[in-house]
Amino acid sequence: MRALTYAQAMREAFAQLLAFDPRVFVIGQGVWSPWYAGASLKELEKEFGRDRIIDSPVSENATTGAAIGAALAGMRPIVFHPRMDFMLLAVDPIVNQAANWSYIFAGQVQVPVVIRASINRGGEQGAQHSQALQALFMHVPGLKVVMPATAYDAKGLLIAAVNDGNPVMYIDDRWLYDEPGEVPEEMYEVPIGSAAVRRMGTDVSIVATSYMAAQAVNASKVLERRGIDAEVIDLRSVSPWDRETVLNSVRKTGCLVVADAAWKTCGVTAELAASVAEEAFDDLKAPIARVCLPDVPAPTSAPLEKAYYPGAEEIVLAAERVLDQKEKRWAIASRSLIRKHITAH
Amino acid sequence: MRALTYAQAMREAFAQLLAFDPRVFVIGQGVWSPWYAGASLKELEKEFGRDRIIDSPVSENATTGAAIGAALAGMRPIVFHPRMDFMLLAVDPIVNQAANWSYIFAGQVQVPVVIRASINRGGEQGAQHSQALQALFMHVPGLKVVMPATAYDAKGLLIAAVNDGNPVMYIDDRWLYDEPGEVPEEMYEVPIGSAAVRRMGTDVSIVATSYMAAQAVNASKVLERRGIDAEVIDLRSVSPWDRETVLNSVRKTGCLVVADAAWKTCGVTAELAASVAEEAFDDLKAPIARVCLPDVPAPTSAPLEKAYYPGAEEIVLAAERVLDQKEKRWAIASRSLIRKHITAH
Amino acid sequence: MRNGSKRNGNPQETSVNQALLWEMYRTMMRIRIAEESIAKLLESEEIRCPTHLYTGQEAIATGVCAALTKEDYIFGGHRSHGHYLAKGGDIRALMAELYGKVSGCARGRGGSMHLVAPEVGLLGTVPLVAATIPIAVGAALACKLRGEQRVSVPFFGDGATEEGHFHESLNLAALYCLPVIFICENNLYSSHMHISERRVKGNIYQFAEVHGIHGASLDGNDVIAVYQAAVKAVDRARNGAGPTLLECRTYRWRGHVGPAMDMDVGVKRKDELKDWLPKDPLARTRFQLAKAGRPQTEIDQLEREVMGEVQNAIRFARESFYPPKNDLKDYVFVDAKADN
Amino acid sequence: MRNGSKRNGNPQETSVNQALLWEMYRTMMRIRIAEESIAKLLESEEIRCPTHLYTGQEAIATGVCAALTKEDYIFGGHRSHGHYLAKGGDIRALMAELYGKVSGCARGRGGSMHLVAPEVGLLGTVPLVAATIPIAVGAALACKLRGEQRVSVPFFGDGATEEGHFHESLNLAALYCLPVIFICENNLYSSHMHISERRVKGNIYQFAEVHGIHGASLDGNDVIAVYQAAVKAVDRARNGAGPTLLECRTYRWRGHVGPAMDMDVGVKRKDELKDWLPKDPLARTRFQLAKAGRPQTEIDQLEREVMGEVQNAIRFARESFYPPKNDLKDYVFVDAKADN
Ligand SMILES: Cc1ncc(C[n+]2csc(CCOP(=O)(O)OP(=O)(O)O)c2C)c(N)n1
Ligand SMILES: Cc1ncc(C[n+]2csc(CCOP(=O)(O)OP(=O)(O)O)c2C)c(N)n1
Ligand SMILES: [Mg+2]
Ligand SMILES: [Mg+2]
Repeated sequence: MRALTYAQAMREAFAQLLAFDPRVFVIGQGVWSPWYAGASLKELEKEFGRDRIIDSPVSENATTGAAIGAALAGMRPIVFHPRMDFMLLAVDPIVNQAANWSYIFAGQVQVPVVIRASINRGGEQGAQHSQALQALFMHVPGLKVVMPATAYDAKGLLIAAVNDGNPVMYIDDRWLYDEPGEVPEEMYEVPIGSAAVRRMGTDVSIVATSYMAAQAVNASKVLERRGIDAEVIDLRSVSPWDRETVLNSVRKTGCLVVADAAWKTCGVTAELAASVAEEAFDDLKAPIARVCLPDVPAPTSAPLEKAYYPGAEEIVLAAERVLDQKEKRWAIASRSLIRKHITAH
Repeated sequence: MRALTYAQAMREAFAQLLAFDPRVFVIGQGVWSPWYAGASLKELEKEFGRDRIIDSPVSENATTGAAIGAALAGMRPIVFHPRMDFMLLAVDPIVNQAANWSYIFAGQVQVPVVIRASINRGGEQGAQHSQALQALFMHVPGLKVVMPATAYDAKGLLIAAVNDGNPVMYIDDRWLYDEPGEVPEEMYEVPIGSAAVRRMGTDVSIVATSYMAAQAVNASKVLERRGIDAEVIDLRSVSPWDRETVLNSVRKTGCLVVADAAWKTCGVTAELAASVAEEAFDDLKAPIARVCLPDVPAPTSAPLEKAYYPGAEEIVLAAERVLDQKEKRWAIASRSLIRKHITAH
Repeated sequence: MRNGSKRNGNPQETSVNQALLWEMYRTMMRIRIAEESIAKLLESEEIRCPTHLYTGQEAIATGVCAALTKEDYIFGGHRSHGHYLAKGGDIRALMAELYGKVSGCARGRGGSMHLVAPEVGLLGTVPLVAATIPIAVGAALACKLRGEQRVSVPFFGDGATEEGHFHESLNLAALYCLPVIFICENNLYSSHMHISERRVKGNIYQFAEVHGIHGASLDGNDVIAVYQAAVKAVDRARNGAGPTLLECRTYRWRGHVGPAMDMDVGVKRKDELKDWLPKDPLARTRFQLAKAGRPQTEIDQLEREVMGEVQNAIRFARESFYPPKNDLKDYVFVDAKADN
Repeated sequence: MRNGSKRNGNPQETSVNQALLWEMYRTMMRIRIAEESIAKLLESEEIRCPTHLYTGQEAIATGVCAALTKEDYIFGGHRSHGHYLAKGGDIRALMAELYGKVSGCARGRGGSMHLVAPEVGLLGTVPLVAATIPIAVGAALACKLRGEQRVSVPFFGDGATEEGHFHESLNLAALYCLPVIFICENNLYSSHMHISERRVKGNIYQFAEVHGIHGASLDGNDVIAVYQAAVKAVDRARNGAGPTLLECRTYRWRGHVGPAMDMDVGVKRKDELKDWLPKDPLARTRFQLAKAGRPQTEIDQLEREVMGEVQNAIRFARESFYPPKNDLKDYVFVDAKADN
């Protein structure tokens, strides 16, 4: 199979959707410029015309609202926000309108809109140009939220999102744009709500989103060298998320690390940890570890940035910590069992 | 001591702050109208003039931004959003600006703004006039979030918020406006970040926010009649939240119910459950129960509304469920201990 | 609503013949009697959802929708019973929705502030002020991309022009030359606030000019004037000449929300209302009809007919069922795979 | 920046004497040399934060800030080195900030897009387009509530006028008659998009009129014209006559972001740039100074002085320390209890 980068895979999905479905069009800031979208939208406007690839004024609210309106009228628009930070100006159309419309009107009017937002951080950009806000949208019923971590999923989830018929937030990460991966030429869907097991393992489950899923794979290699057999799950969709795959894994390993390169409090890791602690209570052999950003805005200065962003190393440390905790409890439990045994005699 | 209602207590805090601190002013929609704010702002404009009590055009973004700007310039503004739903148009000034300004500029410019938003639901208002969105703001570093449940706290937390010197979201609930409570006449602060133990108990901890804290007190009375001794903690602040009080309680009871009348996924209850499951792992004797709204927008029709909102009854059921789970585990553990004992002989 | 399917860009006759005036009168009467009946049901608390009545503004929805076809899209806000009825929405489904019944146009999920009638082009009314303005622009964009002759019409109040996205929307519509007709119903109030407390100038229609689109201010209580302005705007839109902003000046007779006449949300405004009652759009049309020779008996007969229809609808609503509790979680998402 | 403390509402002399022109020339030169030096440091990747250069627009920040006092507030956006320097911000702290050093004006937390100098009234520049427009309106409201003579000035681009809150802000400022002067630097581009791809009409200043406030369009490369218009606006603001919107037409010489001259973010625009280079605001002022008799030697001397100052600042930045990693979590909140 061919290898494409993550960005190229997105571009292929766009091109195929545009070629295949006349209802699809793209609207947003920077869609005519490589600066905003990297290779992910490259020259689409040359191929499909500026009528269908619309680079918009700086009006996040109205462009998002317009995409929703076009969706209500039967189109399949994809809105593009080159940074999630800018999309905060469009929270009303997304959360009040798109998310509610189907429910309010009992499914009589559907909102088949895809809202693509990029996480674009690092490079000394600072607090207002770095945010990863998936949790805000995961909190809201009526929205689906996907976060591809591989080239294959970047393509397949975009196609699934457009075909879904509901409002889908498609969140990509600029740090992944150049990652290569095998990508089929034909159109295919990656089902929304299904996670992917990237590595099978028995010692500890590592469940991660987007960029952290890629880091988790790296982390598992380090862990392997240290004799730890990690299972790595790429969540792919955060809303809905694949409870079954995650719970089955935790039931097997008894240990869980959740990694999401976003804020901790009320974030994706909070929901996963809370749900797993509830549903796999008796299987957990140690407290769940959450690998996230600190609850601090993004700084600019390079050394502060370096301290700010977690990666494979933090996942490795978290996995080891969880396993230590398990050991410790195991030791205590055995000791007490032995003690009880002795007392019993 | 005098009894005031929750709304009257807020009004008293407003009036005292306005009288005491010339930097304080109020801006927002409906501040001249009882329709929007109930008794909570009653005739303030007559007492303090329309210069300091500013009823604004329908421009949530700019009025919130203006309050932030006035705060930067040394004032102590209180913005009023009569519904959280409308405030979604002001997420950019709140999340991108107010929350970040101190960090970005290393504390050289402070943002002493209070953003008051009301949860205003029920009464067949529907999906866009019902939301309780505290979790969105709890997720964001740089914002403090308080949610008074009593008249006493309604006054004390507002005063603390204005004096705090940082951006504070003050979230009240219309369902509490007529609740009476003892309120001192003088100005006083309720410290942000400290929970209140409303009832001491040993069987199960019930931690709740705002309206659900009031419901939790009712629930504890029902539970008491059924022989269950619940500890009720009113969280009061959700960001930061009082880890110590919550963890101490759970270490004592081993059982936890968290109640928040908002969506479940990535909500306040997710963070509390995740944190407690991590930090009090060995103390928990049963899975944590979360009492929330279903992950569904608010309907209008009265019978659907009734099915939608949880109250004391749901808390009671959750507490009983948790205790059942504990019993069950206790029974299994005892059996296995006996078995081991027998085997050992 | 205009008969016939969408037209092909030929300029439309703007003169109003008696048959059309009669039809518009009937529409206004349906709105008036529905609203006034609902007011009573609000007073008796038989209807309990927050309800914003359209009494006094009937000529605007009526005149505009008379210039549209069933295929055209409209959108509304919190005060949209009139838009729903004028576009041809089923009156029984409206009443049932107010009662929260499953036979309501939104199956009891929306109440007064969330109305829908996709079968006649009403894609939704929602109460976030100004929310449907960009949405209507997007529907117009859909029409343009598909090369249709359809137009898209958002109805909104003077208050909505204070929201930034109103301005963003004018710019998008102008820039992409979209078939959208912005109908601003300036009733002088946004809730309890008079327009002079919210704006320095009384010139909403001028936002059009500065964005390079057509704009006009007109008497919103004159159904003929509204119809004629709408027809011109629709013609321009269908002919690719882009958007129009019409500021229709009017007055709501009842309070901001609920049935109160003289006082609500903290404002007394009896005097102003006294000035506006004589400008009743229905009385004006009745006068024109009488002058044109329509016998009083027919006029009275129409009123009785409409009254019967409204009473029927209320009965239907009363007799309908509430949605079953088990439906609570339905429709959060549609299963749209099917129609791909 | 104008000398002296705030004035008491007496109309200010708008004629520009040579001393003032010389000072403004020095400010422009400082901005120019700083920006062009930064361009080189961006090319060599010694500075790595996203940086939007102000070269070509110097007359605007300079002319406006010359009409202000140190007490007046200003706010900026992503392209604000010029605003920072013109208002009197310390050049060494600017350079250190670009390097991410702890001696930077934001202690290395902000980089180029987040500058601050509260000691001279710059309360912050942030890169969310249009964000500081309502914020500046709020600072003006603070001034008014306190009965001060201070004014508040947001600097923003033509792109920012596409954001709804720009329009909301104009309305608030007009309604409350606030001492705010909106400075729109129309450089024809928003990133890669020419203004004709974003608006139908080229009339940003007309948004003032429709909101009932003063507005004017002027040559943003003419520092005297900018200064004179600013002085008038400041006088009106200080005298309670409310806000002004000035659209200053100009052109940025370098790309949207980074040091590129001819091509960035996907646009080639060599030809346009060729037309604008001769309109260099510095050359124009130099010509005026020479005509007024300022000897060339002094002009050259000033340039050398400024060059030295900028080199000094760069040295300072290079030699400064990075913030310690342990500081990462500081300043999320201020402990403001103290100053209550
Ligand atoms: C975004 C938003 N902000 C505030 C409100 C509260 N609100 C409901 S109706 C209304 C007045 C709107 O006035 P106008 O647009 O003139 O419509 P009218 O009520 O006069 O028909 C307001 C402010 C809201 N529903 N949505
Ligand atoms: C809210 C928001 N949307 C989009 C962007 C991306 N962006 C950064 S600069 C810019 C162009 C702004 O153009 P203009 O206001 O004319 O300023 P100029 O760059 O010309 O100085 C854009 C769109 C942003 N920073 N903030
Ligand atoms: Mg109105
Ligand atoms: Mg520009």
